[in-house]
Amino acid sequence: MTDKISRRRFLKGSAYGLGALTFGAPAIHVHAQEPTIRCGVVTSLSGENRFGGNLTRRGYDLWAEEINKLGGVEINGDRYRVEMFYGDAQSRPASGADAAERLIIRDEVSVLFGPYTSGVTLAVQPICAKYGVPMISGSAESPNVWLEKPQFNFGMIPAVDHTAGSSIGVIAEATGAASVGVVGVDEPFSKETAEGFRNGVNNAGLELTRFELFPANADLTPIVSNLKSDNPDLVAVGGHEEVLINFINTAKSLNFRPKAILMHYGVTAAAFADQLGADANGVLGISVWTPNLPYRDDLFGTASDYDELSHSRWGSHPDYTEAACSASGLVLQDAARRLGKPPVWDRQARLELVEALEETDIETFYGPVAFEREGNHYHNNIQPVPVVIQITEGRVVPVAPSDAAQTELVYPLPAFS
Amino acid sequence: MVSKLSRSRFSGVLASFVGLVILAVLPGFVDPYSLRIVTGVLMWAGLACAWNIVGGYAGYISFGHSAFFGIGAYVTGILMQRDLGIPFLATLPLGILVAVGVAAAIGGPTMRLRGAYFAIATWAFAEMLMQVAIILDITGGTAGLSLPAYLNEFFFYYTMLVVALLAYLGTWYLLERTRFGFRLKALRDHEPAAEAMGIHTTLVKVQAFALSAGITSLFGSIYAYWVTFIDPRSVMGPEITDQMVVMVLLGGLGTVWGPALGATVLWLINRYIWSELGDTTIYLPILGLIIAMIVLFLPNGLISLLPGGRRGGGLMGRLLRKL
Amino acid sequence: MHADTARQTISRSPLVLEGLVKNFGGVTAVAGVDLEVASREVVGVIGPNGSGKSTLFNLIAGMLPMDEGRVWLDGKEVTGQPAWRIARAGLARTFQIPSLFDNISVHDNLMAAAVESGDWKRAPHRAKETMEMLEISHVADNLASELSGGQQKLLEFGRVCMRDPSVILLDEATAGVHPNIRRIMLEAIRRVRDSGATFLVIEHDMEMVREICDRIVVMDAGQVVAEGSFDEIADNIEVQKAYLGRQV
Amino acid sequence: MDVLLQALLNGILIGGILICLTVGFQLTFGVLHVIDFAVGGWVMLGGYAAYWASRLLGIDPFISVFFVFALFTLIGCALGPLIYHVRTSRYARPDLMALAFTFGIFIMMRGGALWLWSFDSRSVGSVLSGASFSLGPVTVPLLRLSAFGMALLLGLGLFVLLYRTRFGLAVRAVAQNRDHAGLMGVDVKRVSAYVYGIYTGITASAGVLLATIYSVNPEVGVRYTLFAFFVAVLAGLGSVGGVLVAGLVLGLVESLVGTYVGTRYSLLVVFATLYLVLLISPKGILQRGI
Repeated sequence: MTDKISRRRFLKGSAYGLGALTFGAPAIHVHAQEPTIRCGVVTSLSGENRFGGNLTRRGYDLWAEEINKLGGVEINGDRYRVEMFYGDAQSRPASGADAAERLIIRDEVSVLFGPYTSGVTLAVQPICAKYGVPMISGSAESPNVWLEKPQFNFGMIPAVDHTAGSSIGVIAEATGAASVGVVGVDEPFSKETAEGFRNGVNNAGLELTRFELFPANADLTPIVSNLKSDNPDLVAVGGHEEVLINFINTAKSLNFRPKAILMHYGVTAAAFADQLGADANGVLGISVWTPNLPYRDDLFGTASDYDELSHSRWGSHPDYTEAACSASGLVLQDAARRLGKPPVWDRQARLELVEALEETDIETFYGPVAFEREGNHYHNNIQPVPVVIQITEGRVVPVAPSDAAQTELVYPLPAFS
Repeated sequence: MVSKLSRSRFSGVLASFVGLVILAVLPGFVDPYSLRIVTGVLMWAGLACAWNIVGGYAGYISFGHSAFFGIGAYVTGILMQRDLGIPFLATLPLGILVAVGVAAAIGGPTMRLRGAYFAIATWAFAEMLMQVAIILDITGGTAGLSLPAYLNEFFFYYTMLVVALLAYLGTWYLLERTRFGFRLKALRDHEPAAEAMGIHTTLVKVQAFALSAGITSLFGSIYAYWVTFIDPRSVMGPEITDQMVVMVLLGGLGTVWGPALGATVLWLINRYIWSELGDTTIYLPILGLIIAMIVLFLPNGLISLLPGGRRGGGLMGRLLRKL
Repeated sequence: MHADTARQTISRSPLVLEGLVKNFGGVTAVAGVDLEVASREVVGVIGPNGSGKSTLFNLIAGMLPMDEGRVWLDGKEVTGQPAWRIARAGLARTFQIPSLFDNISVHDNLMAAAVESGDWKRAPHRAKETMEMLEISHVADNLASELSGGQQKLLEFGRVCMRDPSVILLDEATAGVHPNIRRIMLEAIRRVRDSGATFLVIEHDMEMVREICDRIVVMDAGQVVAEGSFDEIADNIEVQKAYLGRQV
Repeated sequence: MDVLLQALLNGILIGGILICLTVGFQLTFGVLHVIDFAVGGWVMLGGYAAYWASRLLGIDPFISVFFVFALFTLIGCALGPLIYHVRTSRYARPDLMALAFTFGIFIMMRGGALWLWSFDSRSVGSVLSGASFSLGPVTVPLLRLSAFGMALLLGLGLFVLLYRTRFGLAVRAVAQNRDHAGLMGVDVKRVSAYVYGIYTGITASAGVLLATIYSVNPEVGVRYTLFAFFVAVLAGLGSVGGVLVAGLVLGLVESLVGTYVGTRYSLLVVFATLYLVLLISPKGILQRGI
């Protein structure tokens, strides 16, 4: 341990002086007695996407803590502890790339846990390819991440084009809503969500009263007023948590209450209901995971066990992002077991690990995980079935489709309290 | 006097030579991550140099340079898409051309504004352009553009190095050794008096603006190919400009080498605390504190730490003499 | 058009002004000034504060747009042209408040003055000569902002010299300076005149006016109220009126 | 017609929000000549103060706003001398160094808020949250109306302060000419510190209202800085009256474009308007800027 720290100190300290840049010695690889599985987390801890970024980190950390309680990941009967290293992508692609290369070179991680947001993911993917380091993205929901067929990246959550569209049909079926207004923030994920909603409206043969995107910094009163004058049955909003909170506040202040409001992403995070209180009730969302699902695994137990564990660890109930990120660890665990090689993994071993990851077919508390091998969702896990949830008494409750529903979907919504 | 001059010139040449050799062989001695950081330093140093032409030499504080960075990035990004497949190096002149064209077109009317009005007008222009990039289809909108990945860190290091060196040498020659530099400094210090000397100030300002825009665009192009992914926020957002401005101010406004010093120190501090303390976000307030402290204690920029640094040109020689 | 050709055939004087008028809002600062300055002549412009002298200079130099009137430099009309074009046509000026390039050195100030005129290759040599003539060689490397008030006046005149102009407008070139600097300035003005330049000078210092001016123009309320040699002007009742007020 | 009326009202009320953001900034620019990057940071901190007051102590934002004003005025008065020091020292370009200084402060605020108060967006409830009344076909949100009221009050208050008090006289003297004011016996440093304090107080109070209308998180300040700068410059720097006009113009542009052209283009048109107005009228919309 001390060896390693002093080596890292030496490297880091020296490399920043001009002298070190000149004479910087090639690293002498001295490892601690017991090899560990070194994992890097590249995610946006700061910047505009810090919300989702920090949630992903919670998910990854929870897995690492739990597996280390058991002594680590089991490979060929031995257990190897997991060490986590972090790189803040600052919501900027270039910082994400910096972080990935730093984690791989300086911290010598063998696996990356992927970023939040597609931009950073797309900038990190080439670096993974360069060093042959597999990356498991607990939260990359933009479909364009998978279009490039990234060899080293694996996504846990079905891309949003896969989830958003189908849910509109499900809701229409459950409620009889006939007209839909779709709006979304003009930023990658939210825009794709809105487009997914639009496709869903068209596929379900519903009336699309409005499709509009708006800039991230714009005031919401114009768009809410427009929606109000259209008065569709269902309003679907693509945005991140801040915009969704602002949307509800603005709608309430303009006394606009459609029969149903559907949102994605962020409504399933505990913070949403926590911040909006009673106003959050009745909002519909899409989730690929809820604590009520009947899945389980050996590490976390059932989905509801995970929910409790995460709640006691972080003080709030997890959403599907956190769950998917924790499940990323399970996927790694499983692939490492099948790889059957103890760490440290060299490039060859990592390439074999990628193959092992491709063959993943496991069941976790998060649900079944298997990655696509071809098509537009290459390396994306599209096993999870999206369910429609509704915020009820501040909790996330599945309401559709009928086989997953726990309570009746409230429709139309009562007036704001 | 004469011997002193030639001696400082000699040591300047020697120092430059030693510096060049170090930079040339550096990739053989450091790991790829360090090289990435140094590549970043070179990029920011080059950008700071470009901004300094307008901000430091012409005295016009532009908050809109991210527009030109974005233009370069997008020209390269769009032309290198698979259906067009234009080679990287061929996109560079086109990026410069577009940036210079835009700068020349808006420079005339915009540079009639002064001080904060000019600053905010350029910022508004950059925000406008970013909105355009968000709305257009050819830019990929907010989903951005992925470029074909070229995973050769040496290529990017040496490209940045060559372009940054050319930027600095070009700026040094143009601004410290030719009439153009005198014209710029004259209009910076007193525009009516410069006009009274027969200097066509509007033309000179626009030339400086276009030159600065061209260099900025060049780095935008290289950035796009290097990072392999661009979107409106990351290449046209105000953070790019803010970084350039602060690096120049902390390095030494209106000096040739101040921006290089500011960019180097600031970017290294930035990446260092980011990597050392990046497990939590405590590094952000620390970064802010460091910037504020530099302003409080080094009002003339980091370059004032170096003897005689304020004059800029002779820095290299003086540095060497000190050793 | 006719007047134009007529004027050109009549006079090839370095500086000709015809009917210059400038209003600021409702106030008339310059109310119809005609003036012709002959080659190598030094004409002094005197008058009380607010009589329109500095505005007149700004009109000639193209720094203010004029409402009416025309200006010829060396027989070429420059009316309405931008300041830099008029400067390139052969006009140089100083400002009432020294307008140096503060953040560059004395030497560089002189160099900056020569960028648009003359032989650039010879500019360093000429800058050296100019500094010697004005006795400011010892501060060549100082920033302009570090100079004393008098030295700043000298440097501003030096910048004018570097331009090799045919017409020079001096706005209070010696106001409030040390006698020694005044002497240097005076000599320099004479030398520049002898080498072929024409001067229009705003001056409050009557000693100075007497020593260098061939002819004197008195302005009041934007108009030329008297013209003549120093002695003629000294006795003139209009001048006393202008300086002492209407009640005389 | 109904849509138009609602759009006009929305625009005016957005204008009110922009005015709240900018009024204090305008005052401090007029006196200190500092382009304060941290303006959005003060808004953000004010919002957080209201959030914690509401969350921990159960105080409604409409009450805590007074405490927030007092608290941030004190903070501003404490920080003011430092800004003044940077702005008036013998630096090569003190105005720019002051800008860099506030830039550093702003990064500290953002980073500090993120580090201390975590990453999520906070919504601040108040008695008026969600309340509205109908005026014919138009729905008037009370919170936004109160922000508009605050904008008017701030404008009026500043007018009274500047033109009807001794302190205002001193402020105007300093704004006219720092050196002359000093010679006339005005304690320039103290006046500047107070002005900075008033500015931070006003801006943080605006932050309280904005947090109730929208929400607050560590990154919101960036957006508010942008809009405060833009409104201030459109108004003509230092012109408090111009802020009222400029805020309303930008608010109406955003709302009308959003309603009739498409929200996607609203900010594009807002920024284009700003840019073009500046080209035509270089000292701000009323030509009264310094």
